Amino acid sequence: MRYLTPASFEDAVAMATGSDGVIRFLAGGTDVLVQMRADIVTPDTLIDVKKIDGVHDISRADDGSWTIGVASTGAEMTEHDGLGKDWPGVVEAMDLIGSTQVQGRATLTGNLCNASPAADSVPAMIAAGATVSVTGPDGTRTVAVEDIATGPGKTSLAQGELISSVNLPARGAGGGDAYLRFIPRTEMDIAVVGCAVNLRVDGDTITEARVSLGAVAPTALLVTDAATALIGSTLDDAALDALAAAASAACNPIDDKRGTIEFRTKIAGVLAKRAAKIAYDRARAQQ
Amino acid sequence: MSKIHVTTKINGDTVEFLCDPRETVLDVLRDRLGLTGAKEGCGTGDCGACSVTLDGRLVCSCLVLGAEADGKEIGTVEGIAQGEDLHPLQEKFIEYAALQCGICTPGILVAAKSLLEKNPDPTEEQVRYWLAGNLCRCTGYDKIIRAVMDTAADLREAS
Amino acid sequence: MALDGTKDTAFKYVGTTPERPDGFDKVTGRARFGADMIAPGMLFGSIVRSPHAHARIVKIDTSKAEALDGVKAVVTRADFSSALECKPGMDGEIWNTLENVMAGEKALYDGHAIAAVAATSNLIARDAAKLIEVEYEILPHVTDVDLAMADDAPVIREGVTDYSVPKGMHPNVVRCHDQGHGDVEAGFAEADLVIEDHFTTEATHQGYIEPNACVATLGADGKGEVWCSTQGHWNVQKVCAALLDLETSQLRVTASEIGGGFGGKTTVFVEPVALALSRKANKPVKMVMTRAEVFRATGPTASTSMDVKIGMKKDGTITAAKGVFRLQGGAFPGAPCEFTAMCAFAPYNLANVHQTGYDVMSNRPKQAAYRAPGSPMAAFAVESVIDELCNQLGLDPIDVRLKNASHEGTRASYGPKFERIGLVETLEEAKAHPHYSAPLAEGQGRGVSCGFWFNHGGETSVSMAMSEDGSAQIMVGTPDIGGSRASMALMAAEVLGIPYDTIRCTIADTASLGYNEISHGSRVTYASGLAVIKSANAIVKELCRRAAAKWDIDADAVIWEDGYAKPSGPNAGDFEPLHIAEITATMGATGGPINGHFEATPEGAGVSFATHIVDAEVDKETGATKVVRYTVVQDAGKAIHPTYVEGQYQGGAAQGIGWALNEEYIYGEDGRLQNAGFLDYRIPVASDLPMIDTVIVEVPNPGHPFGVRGVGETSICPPLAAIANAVSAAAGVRMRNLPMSPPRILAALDAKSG
Amino acid sequence: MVEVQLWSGLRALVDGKSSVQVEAKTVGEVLTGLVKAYPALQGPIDAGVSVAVDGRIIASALNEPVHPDSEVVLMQRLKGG
Repeated sequence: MRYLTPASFEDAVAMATGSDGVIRFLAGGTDVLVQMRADIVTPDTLIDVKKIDGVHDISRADDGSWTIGVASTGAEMTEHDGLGKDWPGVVEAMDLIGSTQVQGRATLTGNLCNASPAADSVPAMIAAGATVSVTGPDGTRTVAVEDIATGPGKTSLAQGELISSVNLPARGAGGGDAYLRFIPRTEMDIAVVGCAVNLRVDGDTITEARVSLGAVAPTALLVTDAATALIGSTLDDAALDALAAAASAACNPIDDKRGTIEFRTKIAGVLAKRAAKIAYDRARAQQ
Repeated sequence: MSKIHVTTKINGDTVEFLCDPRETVLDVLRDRLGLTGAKEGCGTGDCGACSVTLDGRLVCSCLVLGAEADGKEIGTVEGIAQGEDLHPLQEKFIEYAALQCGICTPGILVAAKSLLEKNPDPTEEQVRYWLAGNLCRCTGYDKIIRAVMDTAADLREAS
Repeated sequence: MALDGTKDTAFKYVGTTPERPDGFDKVTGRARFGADMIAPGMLFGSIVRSPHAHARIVKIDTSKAEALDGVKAVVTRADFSSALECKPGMDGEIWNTLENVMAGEKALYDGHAIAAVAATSNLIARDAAKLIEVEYEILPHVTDVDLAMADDAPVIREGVTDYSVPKGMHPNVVRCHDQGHGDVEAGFAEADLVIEDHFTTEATHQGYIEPNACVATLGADGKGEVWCSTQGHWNVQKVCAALLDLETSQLRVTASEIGGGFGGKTTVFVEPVALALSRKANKPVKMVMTRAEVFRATGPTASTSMDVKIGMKKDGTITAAKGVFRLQGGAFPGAPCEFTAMCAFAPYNLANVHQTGYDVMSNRPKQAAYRAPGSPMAAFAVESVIDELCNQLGLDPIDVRLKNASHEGTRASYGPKFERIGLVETLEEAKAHPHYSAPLAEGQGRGVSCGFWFNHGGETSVSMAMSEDGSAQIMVGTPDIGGSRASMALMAAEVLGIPYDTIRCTIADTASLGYNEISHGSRVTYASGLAVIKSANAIVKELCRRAAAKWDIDADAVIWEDGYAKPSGPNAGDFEPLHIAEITATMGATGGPINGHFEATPEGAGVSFATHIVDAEVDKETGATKVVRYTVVQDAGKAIHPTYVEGQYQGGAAQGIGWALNEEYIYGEDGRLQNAGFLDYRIPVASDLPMIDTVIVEVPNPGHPFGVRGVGETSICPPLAAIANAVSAAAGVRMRNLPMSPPRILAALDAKSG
Repeated sequence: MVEVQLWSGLRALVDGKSSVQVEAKTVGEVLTGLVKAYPALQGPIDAGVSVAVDGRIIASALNEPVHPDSEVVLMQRLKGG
């Protein structure tokens, strides 16, 4: 295995396009190293992006939008002064991944590119309307987060392409997001179901909403029916029931060691309600 | 397979080593440098027995490549005591019987020290969640949590 | 053997809580565990394992691995003893061990060792293992206990079944234990309420954090050394010698610090493989299992399928009890079906009782001991039925248990009459504990359960030596799995009358002390402790003799008190007391070194009981359970080091919480283990648990000089049932299958409401 | 003579009896006496037994004494984790 440390994204792209065999990019490494250890993947070339300028930065633009460097860790996101005020759901979702130790390494970008349907940060990013910048041989393009993973372990990134930043939109007034996951223990588990809700209110009425589910389908889902159930409501019981029904209806899960189809389908509805209540309270407090 | 030359600081000392690009910091510490204080319980970041600090940040050394340590500072359990003086956490762990078999102890001490440096007055819940990545199979955690809480109280009083 | 009876005088050292002698090394990282040994020139070993649950090994091609630069040896079954006889059942235990350590004709489970390689680095060894090509003929497999007993189940191995199995059962049923007394049918007829129910538990792993590891050296001269993490190094010596055709005494085995065992390291897995590789390469070989290997190829517990029927009168009197316990123990005989059966009803004084256990083979790794092997599952089934009887009859669960509790003189469900036991005392303490009367919050339930374990004595040797300065060293042969070095030093301090910290206790290697049975059966503080006391007594006798010689009086006229030899009374003479250090300072000139030793198989271990109280909270929307309060009440006989006794109580409870709620071996339809890692084999983490309260009851064991009973194992007997009872109360539905994972709880709630 | 109580799984081997009388002064003599009276007991005894004498479980020591009035119960061999 070759270990390379490019100084720029352009260098990284050149290294990737110039290498044969299995290539992996290394950000936090909390998935790549585990896969190497378990002999699931042994890359021929490992390209460590952490020495590229600016990859550890978390910055807020004048319009209120956020750019998060690809090597920013969960711990750095949690410790950041402003990010969690604007996007508490995204930060919480990242913070739920693994242990304190894993938080010292794990990144949003890695979580996304690992393309696990159960990745915690991905539903939160999708609900938030996040995009990523993808740099490749033909320059840089912007892609919605929900368009990156195409199936378990698979992404839409072409050979030689890598994510060069994560972009969160401006929060704006009356907005709030939340992410909840279900795990059997209190920590150290992979989500059996994850649910993120991001909404905006005007007074008590929900005017915008995005709902995303994780671990209930081959990729994280953006559930428009669930959002529709919320928009125009004051999060009354009828809206919550409609939300839960829409969330459960969107599920296409599998039976596995972590949960059953029935369990995941039901829990998706439960979590959607609970996450919506938190997001709603946060949104109203942001007016 | 060509080896990578790495220069790093471990517990304050400059150390150079050659490693295979696939080797982790844990592999290097244990098999190349003879620093066997960090333990391998899983090799996949699930048990915390290999906890070290990397530039002051708590990490699992099994989830960091040796090559990544170049230019960094690593702190291990071997660096917690100062000379012949144990760190208050180490003393309290012995006093409270917060260890039985002791295999998780190095990782828990590194993690607990990192917590107290960040938060000198943690609640029981904060201690439990901070240490959730450090598995202990012997104690049921009771005495570990008490030892960390009481060390924190002692350190606050002393400062 | 003659025992001293119970000492009821006040203790000076016993019962205090000094710091553990291994503490400093363990907090500084210098303690050396199995994988921490480095031998000059050592190689690293790696094992090739079967990906199939059941397969005939057609061909193994090692040529590519052998050709890899850095590879020094490859071994397969052909490199082990061919002299061992394949015998049916438990008689062939050594052959079974060989078959488990390195597969012969068939791979019997996912993870079964097929070949091994030693190379100059760990990475090369792993790479080489991947180059070993194995051709398999895949056979039908079975991993479930009930399916393994069904008529159409594939046979794991023909001819293993012993005399005890009733005719007509499937050949996978290899042993049966049937026992009882009275007339259960008549007993059920007397009852006002009879409940019969079916229960299952999944296999769990001891989950020790330190993977199995060793460094081994063996030369063509037949002499070898092993450094390994084990609960019993004499057993490693014996088994490895047999598997490699060595003279037992030519193999010296040293036990490292052990990073958790809980029964799981009473076994031998990597040591013989490392020795075989070392013999072939003529270099030391280190072998360290990966975590996945630990889960796939060491010994979990048996999984169970159980039927329990109990009859009760309206006043709470149990009229009869009957249980059938089926244990799946993997691809070899040995599941502890007899212990499950014998422990099941032991807490209760029953006129009519009948229990039957079956040992069933399947395509899983050979089960190994785990803390009171077989007992926790039995308690889960039995104590759940008792709880349900109490609920339906409107009776207090502790009152009912007190009414039926076994005590001195009652006939145990497993046959003999009990000696002095402390079950009633634990129940009374539990009833009086504030926890039992504390109000419960909305959504919470409370459960109680009793638990029982036999404890064990076993072959034991101890040697003790005085130094000239009056300090003492102790050599014991039982690896320290729970702070026993401190307990040994405390007991020696008590007898010798010298301070605790002037005594150093070491775990001797197999070349430095006589035979010692494995540290199992909660035997160490009991058996090694008894031997320490007897060794110290021998030293005291010699010290008195030296004092008598100095004073020129009869040795019988000297007594030993608090570290001093004294004349026994005015008639003996008027001499200044002689301190121990004054005697040892001149020991070379007054008769030679002063040592004590003792070896025996002490047979008074004394059974023990515990009662646990648990409060649990269930989220009825998700099925998630939280244990909110936990109290352990257990009889320790006499707590030598009370803090370490508490540690055993808390550790057993925590492991029981894991077993009850989330831990399980999950096999796919392909017969492969789905969760061979700490991510999906979910042992409790710090944020899962509350503080665990403890009450140490001390009802002295008449079989130990200081009254000690083993404490390590009994603590895991009540939790499964106590938690199940609490969860069932909180959820409002009886939980009969462990683990009570959220999907199971939600499914039970749905079934009830649907 | 000492009366030795057997677990019920052994009854098929001893003409359906629940106990057997043997001449014995030690645990070892109890076992040899049982096999002498009922050779079919050899297998189960070889597979591992303990003997409870007056409530004390003798796991393996054959030299432990038994008396004519002792309560003697044959048990499966005890070990632990």
